[in-house]
Amino acid sequence: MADVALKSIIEAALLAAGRPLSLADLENLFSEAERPPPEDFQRAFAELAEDCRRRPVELKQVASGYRLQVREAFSPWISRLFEERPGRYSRALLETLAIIAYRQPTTRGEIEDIRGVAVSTNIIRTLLERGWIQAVGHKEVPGRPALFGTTPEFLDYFNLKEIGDLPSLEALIDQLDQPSLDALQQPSQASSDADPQSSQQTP
Amino acid sequence: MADVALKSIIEAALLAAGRPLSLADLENLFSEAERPPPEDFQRAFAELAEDCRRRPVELKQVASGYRLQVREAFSPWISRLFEERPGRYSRALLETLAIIAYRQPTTRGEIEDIRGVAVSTNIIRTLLERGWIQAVGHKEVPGRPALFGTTPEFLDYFNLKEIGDLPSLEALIDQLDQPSLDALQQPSQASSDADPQSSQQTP
Amino acid sequence: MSGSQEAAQGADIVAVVRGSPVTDVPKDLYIPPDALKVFLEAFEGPLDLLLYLIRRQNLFIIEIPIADITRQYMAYIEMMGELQIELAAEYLLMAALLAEIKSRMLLPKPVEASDEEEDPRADLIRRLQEYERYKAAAEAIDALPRLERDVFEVSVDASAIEVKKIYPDVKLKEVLITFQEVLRRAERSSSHQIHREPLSVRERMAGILARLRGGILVPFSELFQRQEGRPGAVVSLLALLELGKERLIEILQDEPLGPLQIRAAGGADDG
Repeated sequence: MADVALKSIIEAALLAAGRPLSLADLENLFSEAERPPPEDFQRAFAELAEDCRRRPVELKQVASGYRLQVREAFSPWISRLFEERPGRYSRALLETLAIIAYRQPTTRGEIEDIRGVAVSTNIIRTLLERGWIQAVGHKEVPGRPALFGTTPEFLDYFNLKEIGDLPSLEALIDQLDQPSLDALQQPSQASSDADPQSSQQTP
Repeated sequence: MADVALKSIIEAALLAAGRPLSLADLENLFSEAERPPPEDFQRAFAELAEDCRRRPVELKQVASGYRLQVREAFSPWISRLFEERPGRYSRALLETLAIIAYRQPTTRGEIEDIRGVAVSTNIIRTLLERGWIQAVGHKEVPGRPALFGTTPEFLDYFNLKEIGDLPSLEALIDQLDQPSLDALQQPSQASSDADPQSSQQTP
Repeated sequence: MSGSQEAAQGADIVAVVRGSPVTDVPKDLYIPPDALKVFLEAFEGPLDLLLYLIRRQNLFIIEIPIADITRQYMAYIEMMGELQIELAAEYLLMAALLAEIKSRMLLPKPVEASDEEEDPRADLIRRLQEYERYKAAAEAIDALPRLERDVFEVSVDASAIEVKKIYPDVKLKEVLITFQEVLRRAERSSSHQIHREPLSVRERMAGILARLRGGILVPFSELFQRQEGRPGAVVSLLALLELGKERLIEILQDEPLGPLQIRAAGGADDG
């Protein structure tokens, strides 16, 4: 034991455990006969914290003990490790978004009436998280359901100056008979279809 | 970026990921514009490996990429962290695994021919559950038995980069042809309970 | 791990029989009945047992003295039978094979085939060699430094790392196409009428409700923006009327001809 530094054993244990370790946990790495006294542990913690200054991790004391954690400064790179790249949005979500845009303020119940199927809580949450819709109030009916409307972020994302830039309901209904939707790429939406989103999108 | 060393970013990523990262994984921590060339990564790996020499971890390249791992020398303390000692594996399981590793792809029937006894379904299931073996196809004989091979997880677990890193069978045969080898005459050899590993394991 | 087991690990125990460790395999054939079962269970099968018998005599596999080995092997098998210990079929099969090899070796070789005739032991020797090779390979694998026992994967807390969420791209056209599909369905079922209020009125309705959040009272006049001009004022007015009609707002007036105040329906308790 003498030739292996206590701070190295502590570092090894914190790295291998993957959870915070209390002083007692660390003491239990040693048989009773070999267990260093508490002051040695304190000194080793100080040494380890000092070593970490040149490294991308830091020694933190949290409620349940000591742990090593990646420094926040490494977020720009490390966050990419954890990025989830979600697939495309479901059709149900896009329908819900469109109904909210055209029918705002509207409730989940009304959306369900129009779509003829239930709207999952997940869809509403995703749209709220994305910042495209907001609850603007409650409808005074039993249950007081939330009324949803679109946000300025919604307009920004789709490159609309105002909601009136969306094609009118009449225009959409008139085009129902046309099999092709090219007609939808009308001047008013030209901006959206020229897909400036892609440039706008950079995270 | 210039002020943060690549080796620190790699270290942070390997520590945060908790699994081996391939070179591609590490390259993806950077946007295309900022991505260092492969030779910089190679240099950073060398620097990191050098840094680790004074520390309880080592940089290891295994099948699925690079990983930092606690050095073997620390297992006497670290193994006490884990209540459950990882099960020692039975000889039957290890022999089955060895035959699959060295003869892959191979069928259960071939394993039974070599071992001279039936292979229990339990062993195959355990190996599959651990992710060490996988069915890689079927042999075109009556019954179309599954052909088994090892997985990258098997290599990762046994600290190997590729299957060629397994001890060579030829070397093993050469040893065996010397009947005077002490190890081979030991009665203990015949018994899994007296496996020398077992005593080695207790810190 | 119990204390007794730990203590026993020091010695080379072969088996534990009724609590007492057996530290050596008996040199001769006499094995206490209880130990015999444990002893045999320590083998992975007939090949393993044969290998043990051969190696115990410090012999090469290719020199296998078939008569001798067969005798020893049979003796074990018979003892097992006498003790009524159930034997795996493979052991009996091997006994039959050994007996056959032995008998073939005793037969006088036909003169004309003397050179061609394969040693009756050849096949068994090949199998023993192959099995021993994999037995050694298994031991080699077991000796490799392995995760969870010798080396340990590391991980550190990454909660300080801020994770950006990546969202899927959506084109307005996709939204409109799906909405058309909704309209098409609605038209078919025709039970749902989609009102044709101008969009800007609907949005203004939502905007006004957003301003009224928290149940605050807002003066009527503040809901009109001078810079929007006349069209804007019309939109706001229509929106207010529509909201009133749908009972989403309350329009209050303290006294006749006094200033109008607006608040969300449901009053001040509105979160």
